[in-house]
Amino acid sequence: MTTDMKQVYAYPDALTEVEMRYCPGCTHGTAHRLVAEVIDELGIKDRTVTLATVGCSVYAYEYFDTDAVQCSHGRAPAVATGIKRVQPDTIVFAYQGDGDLASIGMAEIVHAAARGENFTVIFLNNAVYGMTQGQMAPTTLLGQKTTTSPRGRTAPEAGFPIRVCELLDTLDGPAFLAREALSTPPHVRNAKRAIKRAFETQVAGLGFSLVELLSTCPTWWGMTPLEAIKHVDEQMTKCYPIAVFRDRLAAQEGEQSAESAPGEGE
Amino acid sequence: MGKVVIDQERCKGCMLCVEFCPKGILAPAKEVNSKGYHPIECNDEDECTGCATCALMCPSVCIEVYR
Amino acid sequence: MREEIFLGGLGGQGVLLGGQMMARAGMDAGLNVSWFPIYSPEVRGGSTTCTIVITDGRVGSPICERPETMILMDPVAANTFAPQVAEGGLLVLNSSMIEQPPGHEDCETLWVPANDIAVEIGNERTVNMVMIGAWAGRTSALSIEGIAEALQHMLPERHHKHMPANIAALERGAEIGAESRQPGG
Amino acid sequence: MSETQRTREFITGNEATARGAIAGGCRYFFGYPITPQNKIPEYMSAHLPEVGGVFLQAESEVAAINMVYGASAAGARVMTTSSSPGISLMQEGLSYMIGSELPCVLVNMVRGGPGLGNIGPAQSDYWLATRGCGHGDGQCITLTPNSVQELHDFTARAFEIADRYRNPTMVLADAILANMMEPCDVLPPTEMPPADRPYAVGPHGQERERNIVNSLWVDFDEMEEVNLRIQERYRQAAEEITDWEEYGSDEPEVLVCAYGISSRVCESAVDEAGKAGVQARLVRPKTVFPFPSEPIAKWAEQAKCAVVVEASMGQFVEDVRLAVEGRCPVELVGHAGGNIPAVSEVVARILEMTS
Repeated sequence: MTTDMKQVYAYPDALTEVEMRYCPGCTHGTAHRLVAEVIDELGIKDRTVTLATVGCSVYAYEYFDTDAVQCSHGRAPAVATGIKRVQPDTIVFAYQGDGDLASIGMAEIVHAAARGENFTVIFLNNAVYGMTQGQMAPTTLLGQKTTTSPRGRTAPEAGFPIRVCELLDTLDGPAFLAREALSTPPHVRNAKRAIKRAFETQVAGLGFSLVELLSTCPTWWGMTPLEAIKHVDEQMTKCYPIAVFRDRLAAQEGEQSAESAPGEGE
Repeated sequence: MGKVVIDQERCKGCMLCVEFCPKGILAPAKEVNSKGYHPIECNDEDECTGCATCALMCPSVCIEVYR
Repeated sequence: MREEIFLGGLGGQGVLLGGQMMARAGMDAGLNVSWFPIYSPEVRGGSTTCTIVITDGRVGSPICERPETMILMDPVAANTFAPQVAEGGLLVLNSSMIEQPPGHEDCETLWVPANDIAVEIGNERTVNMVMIGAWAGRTSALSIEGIAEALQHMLPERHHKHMPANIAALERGAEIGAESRQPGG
Repeated sequence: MSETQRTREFITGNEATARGAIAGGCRYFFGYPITPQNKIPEYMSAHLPEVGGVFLQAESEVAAINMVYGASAAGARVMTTSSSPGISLMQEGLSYMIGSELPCVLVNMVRGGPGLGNIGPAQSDYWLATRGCGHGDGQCITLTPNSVQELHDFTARAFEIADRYRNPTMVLADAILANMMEPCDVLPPTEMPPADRPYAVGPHGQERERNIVNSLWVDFDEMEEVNLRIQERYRQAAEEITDWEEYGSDEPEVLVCAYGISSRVCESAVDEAGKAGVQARLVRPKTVFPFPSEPIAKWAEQAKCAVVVEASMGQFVEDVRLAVEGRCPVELVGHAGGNIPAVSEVVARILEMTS
């Protein structure tokens, strides 16, 4: 039926055939697909190790068709450190949620970033604990109702949301930091660009890279998938502005192109 | 001229592709699939340009696009 | 043979190094040895002790409840530890700092003016060597040459310039120890 | 390991441990400072790079054991060392390593507890080692040296044991053994042949199926299968590496049981008791998991009683009681908090039990 047509969008090679167990409209699936596409485009599948963490994405090792290590809650950056110190040329990425990364694993992410460990973190921020049924996350917005902030998060009770990119941006170690949203086609395209940049940063050996992806949790937000992406665009981005915070690869490329530019110098 | 192939069993009917299809030619099926979701179908194949926006937005990774 | 020796003094008096040197000398003489430190949480100053076992049999416990020999270099160590010396044991006491004879009736005491001798030698950090030399001279458990050689092994290269003073201190101590073996000494 | 190239040196237990690790093929060390074992990471930071290895000071013991997990998943011979409170923090990571069937070596220089405790010697992490190692049905294979030489040799050997049974292996010692100096016939750094680790993650091209290091098994039967495999390895280890030493009379009235530093005290106590006219035999486990029940049962058959000596309040004695199985009364001489049992006390108890 399609013999005369060219396939322009195919199922990524870096994903297994296993059907993802995410709720309808949950953008974990989008993030997985983007990461897999980047792995395919860079041709690094056979030297990539996926670090699955604790949270809804606990089965990431079943979805990504790469070697994988399942990590205890919050410790993926330490596990990644161990792998990379043994195998510097292996491409390692940790797929962490907001509870895993910004709550229980805050020490590990900050120190791995500070050391400039050469691996990539894909950080899904959906402002809620999905797997354990909708409790408050460190990134839950003020006023947001969760099953452990039933009247809405208030600062006196539960403090303020944590901005991970901004926090890590105070460190010298990271080489690439960006926040994107998985809400609309342009944002999703940018998200993929950022993910690719992060992996390229690692391939170039420049150090720690992290992409924060503003994501949805229709189930525990009590919204339809469409309402949820609208919520990302209209509410989450107010607290978590979309930006590329750091891109040392670009800085390096700038230098190189300056060096190779004809007519420059003496 | 394009064509979308939506895996009816993997589709969870989340409607993100429907929302962003520039031609407005995607819609949920009347029937449910084995998981109880109304999978998305293309109801006017001639209109499809193969722009792949639907696949870009699909969290279930169940859309293939040809052009 | 089995020698159980307890060293006690102030941090900085070379208690730990002195003990290590004795044990090392024992090892070099083909004997079984152990050295075990206890020190207060302060890195400098405060009470410092260590225990050495030198034996031709099994060392067994590296900790001695009633050591046969105690080499004590300051009044606090003397007051605290001297009563624990074994019955019929030997106290080697630094008479430059310790005035009252501590310990108990049933032990021998060898007084050594270690600080004074160290000053005479011209290196006040050799107090431990004078004390240990005195013990060696008294008991002949280890030779002065063996102890000096052990020290040479343990001292970092940059401190080897102090070896002559240390050897002099060991020898002066040994003379005092040997004299004390004479009847009426 | 090159037995012929040993050199005799006078070194601390900590240094002997570090050098044993390098002799055992350890090339990766992740750890966090805690007294009384700091000389180990210090030694490793200075000397691992000399043999092409990597030392990294982690931000915590929690991170350290997870770095060990990652390095082991990548196929490395890897170690961490700590002392009691730090080992507590590593429990979850150890459980993950057991569940994922990964080897590593860890050394615990036990200090006085509970809580922050003190930096004195203790044996109160016996349960932590032999019952603990995190949640679930898993344990650390546990070696119990009682001298500087054994710290060196056991640590070197622990890497081979950990590899063979794909399980964390702990060298369980204490603050005295860590700090004391004794002669040690030191092994040279070993050139490690590339280990055969078909389970390790890393670059593989098209040469094999993908490897997944994982301890998540939602299906009960699958999870039980993993457990049975782990238990089978423990059974094998019991057959192959259970080790102990005996000392004293062949016709004992009293069986004395102790491990580690307490066994050194008991050697002296057995001698002293003999002088006082009571024949005693010391059975001193060199491994406590697997536990040498056989010799203990055998001597308990002949002895009037057993005296168990430990620098804890009745942990090790439980395993002795399980081995003795009521053949004779079992008495505990225990101390805690940095104090260790004295020779005189053990002798007194031996004499009291036989009078």
